[in-house]
Amino acid sequence: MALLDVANLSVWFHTRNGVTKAVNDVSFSVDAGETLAIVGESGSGKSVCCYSLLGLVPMPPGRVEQGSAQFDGRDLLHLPPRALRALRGNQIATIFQDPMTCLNPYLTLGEQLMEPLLYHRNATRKEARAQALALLDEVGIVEAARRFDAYPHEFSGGMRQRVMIAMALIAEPKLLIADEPTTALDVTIQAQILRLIAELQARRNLAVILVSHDLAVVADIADNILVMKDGAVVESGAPQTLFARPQHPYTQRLLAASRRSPKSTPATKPQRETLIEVSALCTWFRTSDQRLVKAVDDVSLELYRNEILGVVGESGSGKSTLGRSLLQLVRPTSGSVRLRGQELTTLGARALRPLRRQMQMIFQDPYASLNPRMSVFDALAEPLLYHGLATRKTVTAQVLALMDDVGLAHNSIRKYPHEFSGGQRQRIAIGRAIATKPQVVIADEPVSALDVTIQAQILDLILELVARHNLSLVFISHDLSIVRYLCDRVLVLHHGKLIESGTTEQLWKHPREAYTRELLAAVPRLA
Amino acid sequence: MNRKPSLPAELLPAELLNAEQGVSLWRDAWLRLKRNPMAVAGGAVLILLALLAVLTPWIAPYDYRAQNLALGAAPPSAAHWFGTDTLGRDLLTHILWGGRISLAVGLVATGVALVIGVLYGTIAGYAGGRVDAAMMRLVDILYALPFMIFIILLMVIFGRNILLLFLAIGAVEWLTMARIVRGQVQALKQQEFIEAAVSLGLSRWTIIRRHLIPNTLGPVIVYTTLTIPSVMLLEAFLSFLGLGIQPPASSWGLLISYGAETMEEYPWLLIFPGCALSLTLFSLNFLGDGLRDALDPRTAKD
Amino acid sequence: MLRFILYRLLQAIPVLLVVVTATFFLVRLAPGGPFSAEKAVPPEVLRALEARYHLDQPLSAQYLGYLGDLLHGDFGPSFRYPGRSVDEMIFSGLPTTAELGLYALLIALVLGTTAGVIAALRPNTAQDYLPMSAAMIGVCLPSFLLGPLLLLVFGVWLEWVPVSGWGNVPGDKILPALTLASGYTAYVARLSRGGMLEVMSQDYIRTARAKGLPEWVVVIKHGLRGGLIPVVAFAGPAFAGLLSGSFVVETIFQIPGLGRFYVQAAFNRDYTMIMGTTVFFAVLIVAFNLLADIAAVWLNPRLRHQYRKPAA
Amino acid sequence: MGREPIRFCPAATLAYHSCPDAVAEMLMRIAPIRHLLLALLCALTLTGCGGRETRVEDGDREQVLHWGNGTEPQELDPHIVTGIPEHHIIIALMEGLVLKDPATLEPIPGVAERWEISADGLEYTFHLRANARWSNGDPVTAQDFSWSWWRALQPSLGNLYAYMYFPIKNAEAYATGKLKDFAQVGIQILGERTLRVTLANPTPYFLQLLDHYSMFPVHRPTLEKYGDPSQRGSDWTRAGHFVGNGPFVLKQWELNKIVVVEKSPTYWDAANVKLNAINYYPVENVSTEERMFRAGQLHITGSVPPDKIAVYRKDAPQFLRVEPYLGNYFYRFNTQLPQLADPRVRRALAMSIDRQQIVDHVTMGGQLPAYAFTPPDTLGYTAPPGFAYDPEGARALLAAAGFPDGAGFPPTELLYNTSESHRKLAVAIQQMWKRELNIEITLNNQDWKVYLDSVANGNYQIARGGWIGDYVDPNSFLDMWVTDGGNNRTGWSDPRYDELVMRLAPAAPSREQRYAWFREAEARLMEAMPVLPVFYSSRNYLVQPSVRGLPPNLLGYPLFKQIHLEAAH
Repeated sequence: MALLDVANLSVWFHTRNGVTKAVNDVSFSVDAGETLAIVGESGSGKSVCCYSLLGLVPMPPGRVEQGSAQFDGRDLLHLPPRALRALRGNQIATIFQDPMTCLNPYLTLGEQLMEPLLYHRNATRKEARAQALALLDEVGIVEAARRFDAYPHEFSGGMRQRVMIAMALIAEPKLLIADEPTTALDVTIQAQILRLIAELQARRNLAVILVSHDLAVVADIADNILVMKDGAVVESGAPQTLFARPQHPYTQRLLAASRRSPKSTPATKPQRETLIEVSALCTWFRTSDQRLVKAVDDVSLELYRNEILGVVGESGSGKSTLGRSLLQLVRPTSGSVRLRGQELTTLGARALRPLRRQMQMIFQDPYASLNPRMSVFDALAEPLLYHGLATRKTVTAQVLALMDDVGLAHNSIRKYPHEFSGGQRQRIAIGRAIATKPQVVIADEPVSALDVTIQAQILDLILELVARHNLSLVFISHDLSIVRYLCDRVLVLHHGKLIESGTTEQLWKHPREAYTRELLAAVPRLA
Repeated sequence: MNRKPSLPAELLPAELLNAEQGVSLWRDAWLRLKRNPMAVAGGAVLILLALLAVLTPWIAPYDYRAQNLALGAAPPSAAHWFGTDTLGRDLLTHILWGGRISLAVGLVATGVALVIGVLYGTIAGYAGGRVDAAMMRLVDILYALPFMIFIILLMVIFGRNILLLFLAIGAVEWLTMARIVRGQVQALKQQEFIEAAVSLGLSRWTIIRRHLIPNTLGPVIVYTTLTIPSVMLLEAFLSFLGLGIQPPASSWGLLISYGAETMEEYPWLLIFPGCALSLTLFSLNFLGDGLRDALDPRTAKD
Repeated sequence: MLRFILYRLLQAIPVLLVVVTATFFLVRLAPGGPFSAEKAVPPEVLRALEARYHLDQPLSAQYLGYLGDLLHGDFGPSFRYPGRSVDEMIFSGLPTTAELGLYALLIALVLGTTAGVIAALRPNTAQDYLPMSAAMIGVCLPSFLLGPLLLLVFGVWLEWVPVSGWGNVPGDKILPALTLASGYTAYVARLSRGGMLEVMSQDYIRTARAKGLPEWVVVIKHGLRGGLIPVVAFAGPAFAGLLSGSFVVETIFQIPGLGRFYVQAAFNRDYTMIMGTTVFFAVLIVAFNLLADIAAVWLNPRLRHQYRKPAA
Repeated sequence: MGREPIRFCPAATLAYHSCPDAVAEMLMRIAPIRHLLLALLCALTLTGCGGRETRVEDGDREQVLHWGNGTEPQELDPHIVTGIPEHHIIIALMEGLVLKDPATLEPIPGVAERWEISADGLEYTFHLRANARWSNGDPVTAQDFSWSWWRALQPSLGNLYAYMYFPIKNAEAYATGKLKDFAQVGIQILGERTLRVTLANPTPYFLQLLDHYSMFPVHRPTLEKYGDPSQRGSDWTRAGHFVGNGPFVLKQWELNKIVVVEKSPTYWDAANVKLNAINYYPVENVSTEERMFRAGQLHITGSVPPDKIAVYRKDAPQFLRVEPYLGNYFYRFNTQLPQLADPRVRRALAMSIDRQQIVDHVTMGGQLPAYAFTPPDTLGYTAPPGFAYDPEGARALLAAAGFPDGAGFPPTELLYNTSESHRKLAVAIQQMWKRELNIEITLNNQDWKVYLDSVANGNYQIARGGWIGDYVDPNSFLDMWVTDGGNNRTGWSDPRYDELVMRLAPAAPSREQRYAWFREAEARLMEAMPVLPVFYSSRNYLVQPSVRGLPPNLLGYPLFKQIHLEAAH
């Protein structure tokens, strides 16, 4: 008998608009010391499957239609709420995807860390604190005692995820459910966190359910893999067999998406016409406590026509600030930015406005970068009408044409951003960026919030649009595998400084700097 | 409750799903509003009240000046459905006539406050820095100036004028509105879609009009529905002081304040105008909630 | 933080100066002097009175004289109550009004937040509609109506509480505080409902639930703090308003507070009293806006780093 | 001794009979479950009679009178204050030469145990009683009066009632600064306890003036201790500082809360003072005051909400007092306006008001319809009616003045100060004018001070006014309408009227002759009608049955030393 034995689990959502079978007849089991990976894209039901075990699915509209989940001899699906609550955080712990939003910003980390002990073990605060400090140490938080009373916002994303892990493990659970624990993190941090989970599992003989959209991520640590699509298991097995002989087309697609090839040699050599010329650009901030942050420090670069230039670096390396400084969304402290010879840094807001048409941006978060109260039509029509690229009569046709360009169905013209998936939203954002027929597009991590399969689609869309519209693209990313797939040249930023640059293949094969090598090593690879 | 991607988004009415025409937020809101029964009921009641107000000169059972001193305050009867006041005037007639004033004041004065407050708050919040500090200190100053003196001066300088009343009330009520909107805008302007709008090359005014203001509507509508009752009661207070309407004309606020004085002796003088006011406010509230939800394409939130 | 407070206090100086100046000249523009009465005042008496209060001097001299006194904390003598100074009257009424305002604020916060939280836990059900409708009634019932109504029921009919007074008999503070709080309670209820709805849909609430915390801990400890932020932004200016708006309640319940002076001074054209209460009120507004901002920072640790002192 | 205080519960009687009745009536129309609700209401009201002793019951036992006193006293300095609430407190704390019998308003001895009046009525000699004492034990002397009156006449003090002294020879000249030497004012100290006052004219009501607080003595050492006696702003009137010579001493004065006076041991007639203390409550809101009375917190109120009078009259008449009052209610005409310049128009407006209806159904407080200006039986003077309610005649007059059936009558505005009762009356009269004369009068209300300013500057068309006599004599009502009189404000002027009131009446050899001059004057006033009398005032207030020794009088004047409390059996 395994630690957790799930049989024929079905969870359906009953809404006014009908029934959605989020999880349909799923069975699996996991034993102590084992890792089960559930892989699938957003909406495949992998998260609902886990949350239903914990009673965290909102009911209504959700309902467990059938099945059983034997955990330690008890059926989780039929436990009264109080008994289930006693198990949660105690026997079964959870790590969530986004450590930025999953920690309570109003409570200290220490307080949140101690809570499972205080409520499940009736520990005194003193005991709980001692135990929490020891655990923080174990998950690699240095100076834990000093930072015990710090608030989440004072920590980086990786640190927060370590805290989340500590919080999950503090009550010494038997089963750990990790729902996309690394998706929101940089590749380098991702590797560290995965290693940490593996270590802790070995040390404590944990059962782990690892939920992810990326096969590459789970490849190394999973004992068993479950591939889900549309609420059902399409394939399962050990990684070796699964990777070697994927049976289901969906699994094959997932694998393909995770195995990115280097960029094929461009059909046309980029012309050596300089579009943007940046020299000695510095963008410094003074925080309100008067500390000086040199977000971009003495960076010089050129962007040529029809080129895709990658900018890589970790969070905080200044790559986003560089992108915004190019567009004058953030005013640089010194240095110059020239768009086809026109100096931008000295222009006033009004004078810049007509030039903005030629330089557009695609933002990382397709949720935040679209006005929630503007329909697709509004969002796409606005730049067209504002810049006089369309008239009231032609605007609908032009918007529809743009939607064709970015692969959105015509009947979604009146929908609002929240009605779309992340990938579709990014398509809208891309459509908005190319609506003004720009020459330069700056894409700031446009796919890092998306599932791998969607990432592939969006990247292909970008490549296609670059070719079709003769765009020059600055592509900002922390993921070298994507950069390799997409870019002609790459710049590496570290602490605001440009430390290395070169063509993509050159950099990939012969990195000069240790930091670049570190970045490369962190990229998860499928065997 | 956590919202997961697997939960299908609140689906739109069928006519929207299949359309390939772009329409404005307002038209969409209207279509959504029509599907909210409480909001529709609220709106229907308001339209009915507005209709009654417009038709009052023809449907009021009595001349609003007609007195019957000998009758005095009489409880509801067949001749006077809502009873009569202490001068023997028909209460129903006065509620009908008073509705004209109260509805007009409620809507116009709140409208004035809404326009000034939203614009001022948005500009202050969006500009930030010194401009914001200066603008908000001006709000502080206006808060602090003695209201009574302000009213007395208005009365003396401009005489009695119903438009003046609207202005005076609007001039007071916009302050809080401006504060609320400013807070909203400060949070909104950090969001990426504003940055996106800047990078599209939109002018500041366009950004304020198209991107900021529509996103402040939720709290603004909630506050507006709370403002209308206080505006109506403020009207009564100012009319009592002599700024505003003069007897024998009346308003709901005035009727209620007179009714409050005699609630023990002649409760109907309080109950009926009170019901009229409450009915309006509840309708407004339901309509406001519906409107707020309709204007927010995402799921309903307060 | 200290820098921030100092900066805001510095801003208060021009605010107060403008308020003082504007009020000083506005009150003198209003027709009807402080000494007019139904029975005609003989001209020689009027002259004597004006000389006594320096009203016969040029306006500029009066203004500068007033500013000078103000710097010494001297609001001058009341015109209406010749034996009393404005300072004395303000400080005699202040403790009562402050106490009343404080109770009302507490009631508004406790009742309003409770109603808002209850409503937000099950939006669009009876559990939501009921407290929110009650809140709406709270807005509809102005204090000049609610006060007498409560008094009639609990004071006159049931005789549970006295019908007037403040601090004479235990229990006589309940009704005034309730009356003053009613409108504000409604606002707080709506605001906290909105705030809680927002917060309870956050990811960290799911985390708290996944930790197996009892639901009340989830709501109170993890939810309430964030949900209260809009309430705090409202409560600062509202409390200043509560103090000045207590006029009606003080009159109905026969409470010796400050609110009555604030309103009556204007009607009596008691220039010094108008100035005194207005300056005092302006100080309150500045102070409470500042307090609300500080409270917001206290509630929301993310704002704290903005105000932290630079490390040495 | 050992008598159990008998509980008296006005709340139950009243509440049961009045309000729930109205509510019940309501319910019967709208609710089928009325019996249940009625029962519930009755249960609610009847629970009223349990529990603790009320303040009134406690007061009855302790002889402490709880007095509803209107507003917070502005001051307690008799030479500065002007209001009725201050009056009620000061007459408990101080005493003039002469008191009034509260039943007849005839002068009775106060500090002066007797006095002589010269045959020509110009010289008054007062003999002060030997046992008159200040509350600190000092004797009250003729010097005290002389100094106090000197002080009251100091221009710098801004005494609004300085004109009360003007019958005294040269007092007016001194008070207005025309005369610098106080010795020439007709006040002479003939001895420690003898004071002679010389008048400019024989003034039949002079003894009454001596009971006005503006002529009360003040304690010189105390005033000089706390500041300049000739300036305002001294705090000698605070509890602990105050030294008076009345039956009570000031114990406590808390702003907007309470004034407490206690029986004075040094008062010459202390043996006859029955109350141990009086608590004055500054209750501005009449509804609050009425609730306090009903809940047993007050022995006596200053007024009754007009809408409650009928209820009390019907259900609890034992509490209600309705008494005539030395005051009237009128509308001033701005006689400078073209449409109001014609006396026929003014008389038409006066004759078209049905005053009986107004006092019966609008004011409802026992007021009397007024067809002349001076209230009837003012010290034996009753003016003949100057006109009658005659809509027909009014229409004829208006037509004769050029406005047949109101045609062409310009829009005219009636001004009143902000108040519910003024509003109600104005609305009723507006409608009567519309009905009888077919003229449109608009209403305008202004804040009190703005209204005063408008009326004083003639910036009105028709304005509401009211007058309360300072003393019981027709002069108090008639001398205000002389040409350019400070309180005239109508622009009306009649040389014969001035002569009658200013010259002939003061010098009249007999009361009959004097009243005859007044009657002629008043007839001229009503003929010209610069002022439209509406009604003669009344005082409506509530008194607990335990209050004794409070007879009705025209001035609403209580003699506190006669009042005592006797709990009902």
